[in-house]
Amino acid sequence: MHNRSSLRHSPLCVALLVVGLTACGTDSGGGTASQPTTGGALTYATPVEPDCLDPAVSARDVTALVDRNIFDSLVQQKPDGSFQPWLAERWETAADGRSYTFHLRTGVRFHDGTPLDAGAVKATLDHAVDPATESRYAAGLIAGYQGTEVVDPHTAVVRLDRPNASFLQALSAPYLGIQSPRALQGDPAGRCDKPVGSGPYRFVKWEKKVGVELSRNPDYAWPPKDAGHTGPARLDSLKITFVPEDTVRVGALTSGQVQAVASVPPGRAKTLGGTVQVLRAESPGAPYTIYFNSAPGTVLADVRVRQALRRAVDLDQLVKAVYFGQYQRAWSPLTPATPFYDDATKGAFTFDQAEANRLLDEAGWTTRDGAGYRVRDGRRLTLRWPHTADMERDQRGLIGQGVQAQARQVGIEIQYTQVDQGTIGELIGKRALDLFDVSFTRPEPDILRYFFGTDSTLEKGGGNIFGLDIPGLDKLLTGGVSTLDQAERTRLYADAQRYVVDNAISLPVYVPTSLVGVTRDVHGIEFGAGAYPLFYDAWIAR
Amino acid sequence: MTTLLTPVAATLPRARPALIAAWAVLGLLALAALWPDLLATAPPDAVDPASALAPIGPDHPFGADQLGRDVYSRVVHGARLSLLIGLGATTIAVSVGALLGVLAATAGRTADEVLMRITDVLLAFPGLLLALLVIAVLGPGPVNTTIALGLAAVPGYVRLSRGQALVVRESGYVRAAVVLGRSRAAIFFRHVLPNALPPVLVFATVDIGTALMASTSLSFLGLGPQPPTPEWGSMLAEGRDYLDSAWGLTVFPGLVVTVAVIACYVVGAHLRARFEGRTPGGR
Amino acid sequence: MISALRWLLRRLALAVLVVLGAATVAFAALHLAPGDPVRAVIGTLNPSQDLVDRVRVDLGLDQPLATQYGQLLGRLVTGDLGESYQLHRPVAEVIASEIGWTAQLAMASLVLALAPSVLLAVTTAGRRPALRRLSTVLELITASSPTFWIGTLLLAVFSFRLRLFPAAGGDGIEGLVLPAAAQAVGLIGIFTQVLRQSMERALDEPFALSARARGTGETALRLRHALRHALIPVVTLSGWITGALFSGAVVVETVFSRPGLGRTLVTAILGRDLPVVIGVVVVAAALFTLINLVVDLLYRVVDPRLREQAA
Amino acid sequence: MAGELVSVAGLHVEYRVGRTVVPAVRGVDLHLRPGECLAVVGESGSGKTAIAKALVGLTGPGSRVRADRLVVGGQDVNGLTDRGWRRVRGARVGLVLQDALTSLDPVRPVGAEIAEAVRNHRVVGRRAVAARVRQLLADAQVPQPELRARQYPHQLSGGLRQRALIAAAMAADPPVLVADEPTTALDVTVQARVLDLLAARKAEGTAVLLISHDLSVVARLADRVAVLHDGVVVETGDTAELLRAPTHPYTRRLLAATPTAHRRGARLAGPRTTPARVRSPRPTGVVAEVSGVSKVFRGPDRQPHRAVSDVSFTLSAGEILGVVGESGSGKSTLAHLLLGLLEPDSGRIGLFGRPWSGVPESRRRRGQVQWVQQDPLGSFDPRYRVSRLIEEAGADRARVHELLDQVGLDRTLADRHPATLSGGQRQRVAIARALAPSPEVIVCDEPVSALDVSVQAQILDLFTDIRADLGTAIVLISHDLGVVHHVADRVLVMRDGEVVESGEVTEVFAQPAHPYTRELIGALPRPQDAYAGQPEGVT
Repeated sequence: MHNRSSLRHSPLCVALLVVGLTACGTDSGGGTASQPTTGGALTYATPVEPDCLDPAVSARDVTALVDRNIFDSLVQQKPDGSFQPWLAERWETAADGRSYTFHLRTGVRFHDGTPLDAGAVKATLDHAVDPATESRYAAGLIAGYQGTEVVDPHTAVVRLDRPNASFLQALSAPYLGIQSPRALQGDPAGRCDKPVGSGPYRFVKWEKKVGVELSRNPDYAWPPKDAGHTGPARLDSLKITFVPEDTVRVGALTSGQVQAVASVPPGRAKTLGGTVQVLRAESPGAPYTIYFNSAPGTVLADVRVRQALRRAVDLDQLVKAVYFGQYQRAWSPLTPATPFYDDATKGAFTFDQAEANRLLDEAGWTTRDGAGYRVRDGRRLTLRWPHTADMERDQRGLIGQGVQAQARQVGIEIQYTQVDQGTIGELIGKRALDLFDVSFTRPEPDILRYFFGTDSTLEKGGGNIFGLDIPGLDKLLTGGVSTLDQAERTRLYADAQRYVVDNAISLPVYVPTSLVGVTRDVHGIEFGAGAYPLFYDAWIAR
Repeated sequence: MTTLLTPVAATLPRARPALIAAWAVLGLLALAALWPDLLATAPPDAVDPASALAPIGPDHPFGADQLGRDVYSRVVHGARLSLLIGLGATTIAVSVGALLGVLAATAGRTADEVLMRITDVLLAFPGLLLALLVIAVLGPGPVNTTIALGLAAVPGYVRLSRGQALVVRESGYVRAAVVLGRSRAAIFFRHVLPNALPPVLVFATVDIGTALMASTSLSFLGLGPQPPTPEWGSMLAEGRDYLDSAWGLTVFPGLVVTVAVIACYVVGAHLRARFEGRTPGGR
Repeated sequence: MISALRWLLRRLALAVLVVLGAATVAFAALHLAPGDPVRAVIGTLNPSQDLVDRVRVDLGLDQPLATQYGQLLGRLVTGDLGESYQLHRPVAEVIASEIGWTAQLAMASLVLALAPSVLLAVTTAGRRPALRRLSTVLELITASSPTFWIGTLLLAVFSFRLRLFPAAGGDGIEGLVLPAAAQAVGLIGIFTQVLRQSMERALDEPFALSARARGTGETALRLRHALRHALIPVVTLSGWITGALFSGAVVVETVFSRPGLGRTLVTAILGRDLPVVIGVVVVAAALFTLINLVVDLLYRVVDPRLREQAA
Repeated sequence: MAGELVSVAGLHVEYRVGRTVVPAVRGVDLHLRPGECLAVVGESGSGKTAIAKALVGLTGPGSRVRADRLVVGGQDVNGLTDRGWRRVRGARVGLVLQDALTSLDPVRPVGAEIAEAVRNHRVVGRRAVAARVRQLLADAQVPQPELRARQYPHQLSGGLRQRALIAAAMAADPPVLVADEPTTALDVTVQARVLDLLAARKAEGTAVLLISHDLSVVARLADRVAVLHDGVVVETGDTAELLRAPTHPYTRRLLAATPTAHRRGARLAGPRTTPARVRSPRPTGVVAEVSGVSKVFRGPDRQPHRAVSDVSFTLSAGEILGVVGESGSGKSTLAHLLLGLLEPDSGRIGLFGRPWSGVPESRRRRGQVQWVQQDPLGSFDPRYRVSRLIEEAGADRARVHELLDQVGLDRTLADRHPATLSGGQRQRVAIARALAPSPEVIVCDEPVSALDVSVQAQILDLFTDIRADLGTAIVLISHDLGVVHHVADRVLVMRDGEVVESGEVTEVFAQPAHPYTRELIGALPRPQDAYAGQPEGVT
């Protein structure tokens, strides 16, 4: 969680999930897609800039977006959550789930000419967990990594200290894209600025605050199996520019300065039209959720207060108003695009302020003070909700204000205060907060354990920031990550989702959705598993 | 924006109608600041998702924002903060600045030298940079914005009031008072202070407009008061994304800022002109 | 000559003082501020304690404050501004790559503001009340409109609606026009007022009467005599102007998503990127002192009366 | 009319002030032939400057000029457009203003100003401009014309500036020169040289219209005089004739008010109007003793500069001591030393035998030495009314009224703000305040130099009355030898910080011993010569 912006996701390149929701994928050309052409340059404007282009270091979503073009992974995740070969032609999982043997494809070369071999896999993974790398995300993805054994140039065995059902998903993310071992040996200082992988585009330059420039890798011949074509990418070059202001970014698209933009404000998605169309992809992982601090001794330890809060807020209307119907309202602690998502959670409770009031009265918050807030034993019903501006996206501030205003109507005071990142870290450390909001993109249900696992407290590198200990839930989640049996996992994760909803452990708000605006002459853009666009197949009609 | 002591010249419109209009605007703003409910039609934070981005109409004279809050009522309620910040920042700047400036002018060479060198150092910063630094220390928020803008403007007032105090100290009437045998304290309190401060205060009236503008800029950058507190700068920042669908969200808060600043300038310039016309050598 | 040298030395000493003071102020400010920069650097909410400790040592933040301050000064002397926590690049390099953008914007804004101001002042000073009144009202409106609001309107009209200029990107002259205009608009109001006021004052002086009595024409009088006097207060205002340009840059760079020192600073302050903040503050202070020095020299060129005044 | 360079009939000039129209000049006729000098004399507000400006078509915005006939430089300029006027200005008529520091553009070299006039009328070819400028400066008796042309106004002395200004006015050889108070701000010796220069122009055939408030200047240069009062010429005639036998009462009053040698000590403004309030006992003996006082300042160049050097004198009760000297002679520094505003670097000042200088401020018996400054308004706290100003000096309400009576001011003025009073009234308030602590000595620093002749006369009379009634010693500092000669008993002549000569006024003026004193007195224009036979009746 971290994540500042939705930080992380993992990628996979699957066009998936999304299809079917609206136009998307390859034939973005709206039916006029003719024969793909080669050449041309495409500029993609995105609001956030990477902090480092070494995928093992950075935790940002935008790093995945950029690095996916530069780095290939061992395996690729398909829309259904299963995996298919990429740089690894095939692999075997040990019976105890603690080691994986990868057989590498031949003929793959990194951009610096180094051939791909088992040593590169070892170098990449060792680099990720090396403390000197100061990895902010990749190392956590493969927690339990013990080492890689180079059996022969094309065979690598990766060992884990415990079974990990999400291991392949981790490997499929750009954060663990295979790096050139020669580049990894070079000067560590410049690594953020010189990513060297084997992907369809080569890194050219990164002008800070302006953009990253990539050019086609003419030797490329090893896309994942179900890619739209084989051989080198169709675009001569790809530029990713950084334009934080929504207005400006969209203006740049409509005025034709750029061919594609990330994060079209939902309010503008419908009104754009004309020469522009909007592609959508719902993010997998945890939706944007308000997590409740229900640890013993807190106000929210009382389930009635949690339920009351849920019922006090008209999320249907709120999400619709803020996102113009472009984003779905979320019900489950997992988004629909996540493997093992359980649709049965939908509609589990309704907006009902009368019921909320009843629940609060029942919980003993019966009197009101001068400002109209409920009071019990001389204490006001106050919930502390600190948040930071630099993690804010998607107009979440508006959601916060809406929740705050509606909670007030049933007598709950929410202190929705903006603080800086250091302060929020301290508050979390002291557990001096009642609500916390975040979303997390990763096409993997184990994300639930990250948020709710008894073992996933902040101190242990997890996202259970309140240090909740919910044995019933914990058992389901531990079970889910320890078995490779798909049916078993389906059952366990369905139970887990229902458990969270039934016990009002959190308030899922909306499903983050990638709205990518493209001009009508751009075709072939698909979405990776992290709901970011892929440019390997992209082309521009002339 | 922040660099205090606006060089707005005295050539501002001094026609009666302009002045009356400016006072009327300030009066209206004061009313909005003191008793917003007299003017507003709805509470500023009354969320109504169903009427999000409602167009301008009888229910919503300026339209409704993303959460269905009434923009007009929010603009009305925004007056209190904006005016308080403008007034507060200027008050801080003037009181601290004048105190130090007059002190520098009268407390002897060493104190003067030290104070003025520090002032030189601080004047070498753009005002906004100082304000940003202060906000970096104190954190965002209306009180901190006020302090930040006030402190950022202090060096200018130190210099201004020191200059004024020096002029007065060298004036014929202070020398006349020396010849008459008045004590140092009497001269300081009866002549130097009362004559050095008014020009500084008059300058400050114009600066209220500048401080107001600067505070909305900081809010625009996200360093001002927290939502859902209505504030013109942050309303404009939030509304920017809807410029094509709901232009009222941007246009009205911006317009109010401009009108408020104009009113401050016109009234301030008028006070200044009146003041200068009354002192010898002012004309 | 000697006195001029003494003056220069004094000013240079002051410049050093300013830079040191700036560094001290920024250092103190940021260490006083709440929040832990280490966490801001790491950026994630749940870094392992191990990582936090490592990064803290790496950044030297485990040292006592006095040591850190000493190291800062030591590095400053050698021109080393340290390395950015968040960008992982030397601060000097960051500033070097950003300062050009801001300078470009500042210059363009200045030119865009001065040219029409001079024209307006020269043509309207002391003339035709109607035109002058109209100009006064326009100046007042522009001077009273915050830059972010002007910028937003310019974007809406010229970029989105009319598509005359690009909305983003700093490539070439076209990308510069709107941001520079957004800054210039506010300045025009103030420049014109100041210019016209001093011009009218100059035209009222006996020397203007003398010049007219010599048969000098109105235009020649305005250009040859009055304009030069009018420029003096503009030069005096240079400190204010540079400040306004820098402050404006912070806003304009945000509104137009332009790279530059202003935006870098705001980002760094929000992200508690101490080295970048201190670096920008130090460089800005040094630059300002330098500009003021140049302006003082310029002042002496424009106004010969000052030339004899030593110190 | 033929041969007249200036021929004006029925000239009216009006200014619009707000909604009302104020006439400045009402039906004036003027005639001027080549080589002739006509002086227009009047006090402030009489309309003299409006006439000067009307003759160059520069009365300014909001003004209206009407004339039955308006011929300047031999050309009919009545109703000329600005474009037409431009060909006249400089070429047919030149204008010299007072105070050349502000009349020359401070940011341009002097030569550029003159060259501008040369170019405006294409007097010579482009290449010859520099030489012409040099020549003009040389003609105006500016030494080192080459160097001076490159210098800026502030680098020149007042006299040189005024000459450069004349050179600029004469650049295109206009047949008519209008000089508006050309010598007003200048020291007497410099004044004399500028007048000589104008006289030389006149001798070469230039017609000079001289605007002045100073009859002594007029007497020296003008052939004919027109006396202006309230925008109307009340009397005109041959200079000597008019000064000797003025016919109009206003002219008579004006002449009577001018201090002259042969009427030394006589009342200038007519019989006394204020009641005498005699103090008794009258102080006697030596009041103040100044011995060997020096004061050194450091200039901006850090060079020490002796402002007052080894000055000694005594001051007796009931005595008026005049201190004369040109600007920079140390007069004002001496005043500040006497007032205790400055401490002498060496020497001492004693008051009634007790030390006055070198005494801690708290032990000084303030009030014994009082002060009247040149600019009374600047010496008043702008927030105070008259009564409070005088009360600050230690007077109660009754005393305030008494003092106002004594200086000849109506008691009702006590509640007025000084800014609303006339210049003469303000100076009376300043004197009343100085009298409030019953001082032994009043130091008056240029007390009348900003006042019109008739007002000056009243103030000088007031000094005489005070001395007579109260026996207060007065130190009168002035650059105007006529004033000092008229009222002072003894005089100190200062130059470069030193007293070069001192003694009884009559003796010093009759037989100056020091060459500098001789020069000063020699430079004095002597209107008294012209009207020595003036009837005493007015007195």
